[in-house]
Amino acid sequence: MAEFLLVMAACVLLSVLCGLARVLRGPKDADRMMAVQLVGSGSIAVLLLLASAFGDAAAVDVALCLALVAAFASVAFALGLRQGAGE
Amino acid sequence: MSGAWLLDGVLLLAVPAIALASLLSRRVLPALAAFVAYGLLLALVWMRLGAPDVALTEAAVGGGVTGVLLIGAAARLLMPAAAAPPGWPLRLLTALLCLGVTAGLAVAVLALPEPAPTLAPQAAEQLAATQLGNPVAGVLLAFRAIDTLLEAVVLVIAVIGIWGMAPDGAWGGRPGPVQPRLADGSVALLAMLLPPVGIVFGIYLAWVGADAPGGAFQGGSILAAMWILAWLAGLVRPPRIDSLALRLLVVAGPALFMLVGLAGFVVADGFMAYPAAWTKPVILLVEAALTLSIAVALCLLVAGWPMRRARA
Amino acid sequence: MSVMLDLFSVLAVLGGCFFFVAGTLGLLRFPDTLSRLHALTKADNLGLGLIVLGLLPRAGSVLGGLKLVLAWALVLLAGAAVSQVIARLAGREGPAP
Amino acid sequence: MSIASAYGLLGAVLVGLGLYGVVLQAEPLRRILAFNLLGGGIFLLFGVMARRGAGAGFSGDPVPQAIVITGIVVAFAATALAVHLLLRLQAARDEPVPPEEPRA
Repeated sequence: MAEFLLVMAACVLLSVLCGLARVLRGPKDADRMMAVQLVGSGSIAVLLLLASAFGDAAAVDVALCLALVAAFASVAFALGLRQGAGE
Repeated sequence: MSGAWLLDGVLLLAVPAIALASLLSRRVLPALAAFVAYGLLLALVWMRLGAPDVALTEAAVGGGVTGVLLIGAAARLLMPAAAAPPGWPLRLLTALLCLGVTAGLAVAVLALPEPAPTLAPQAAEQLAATQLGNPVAGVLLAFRAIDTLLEAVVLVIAVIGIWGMAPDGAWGGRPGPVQPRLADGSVALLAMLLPPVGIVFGIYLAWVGADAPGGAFQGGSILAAMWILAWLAGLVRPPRIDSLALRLLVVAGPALFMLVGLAGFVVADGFMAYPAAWTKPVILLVEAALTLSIAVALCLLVAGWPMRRARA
Repeated sequence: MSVMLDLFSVLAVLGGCFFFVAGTLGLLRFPDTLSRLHALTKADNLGLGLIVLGLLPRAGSVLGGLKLVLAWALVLLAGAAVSQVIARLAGREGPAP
Repeated sequence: MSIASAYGLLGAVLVGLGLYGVVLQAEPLRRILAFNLLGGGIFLLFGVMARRGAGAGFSGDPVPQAIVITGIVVAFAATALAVHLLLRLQAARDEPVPPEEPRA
């Protein structure tokens, strides 16, 4: 079971990282934000899978921390875009 | 454990790729987007290295707060028209130099002595005396407390340095640019809903830090992130920098830490030594004060220097 | 009973993984920003949601399970708010190419 | 090769990439960004030392881990100082005439 969860974690990570191509290609800043958002939720999924596979409770705390931080960074990004890229 | 190797392989390829993306992107915003993703992935790497304490710090400080600081600066900085990129000889030379550094480090990593030198057994042996369960907290607050003290002082000095940039008339005013109150419903709602959860989680991290991964830095930086979020949404204003309460909050942690350290001369064996019976309560007290001071200092480091003339 | 629970975990986690992959494909292949946003929210909400659902039987304690659900709730909340902003930005940056 | 060595090589690569950016980026903000990429690599090298020193029931040597935690926070303080210097310089360029002295 642990092995299965780890393979799933690798799949999620790989797929999310392919999505990062959008950070480079854009074409809009909105697309780039989406890719980062996807990396955020993908990393959380990977951490939760790791936590379950290894029975490591600390990984869940790290996942919660990432969830807060990703939300925080996305908001800052949105506000920064509104101020900066507008002109 | 082929599954674990698969995961490691993906991470090992992805992190340099995203660093490269951040370096090579033409505009600054995509570079910053890649940097935030880099911070998130490094947190995963730290988990794989068996260091959840560092993973928490890297996620909160390295990815989150640093990313937000840089995004805020990018929004305010007028980027100069792109200068002509340096010619290819210079680029080639730099690339060779960097390749050399990487190669040197790689050789050093591969040639590390076996068995690896470690202080883990000593830490394990002494940890019982601190009554803590988390070895990293033991190192931070007992065995190498002087490092942590100096590091807390560095934060205070950085705050003073940034305040020192205030223009003549603005000294004593509120730091940072005015954030317009968001009319936008969804983000304002998030800025109101997230901080209560984040504050509980930040205090939780600081509290469990004695026995589980977490601690003053991790908890403090989550608390700071929540205040910064509310500030960005225009829900709160930073206090004036001549406010005595604010200044006391910034120095409370390091000052208490130093006092405890000095008290060690009288009641224990020397500087930064804790009396045996009181070790854990003293450490928890210091950690609580440090959490508060670190949170306030991080907020002030992101907010910046006072810009507008202070009204007397 | 434990076999059934394991089977449930496997299926839910597989489903979550599928939605992540599908969301990424959508993000890469869909022609315009708004439909890409649609794909992203599926990965965020359903992908992570199914994975959390699958891991719940393995959580061990009620507190552990609550933490899993909290992580998902945070992502849902942030995703909902940020998607609004992204959509508005996409609209402001001009019609889709 | 152990997992720790593999991540050590990753750290070495990140240091090289970051250094390239610090040397060649034209915009100061991009340089600060590259400095942070470089820092991530150096911290990772510490993490590898910590991982190799696992023992006594710990998943890593706690001493380098603690040092990295303080290092991350100090790197943030340095970054904040640099970023605000940059913003202050721009503000100073915008108003070449120094603001009048407040009358005491």
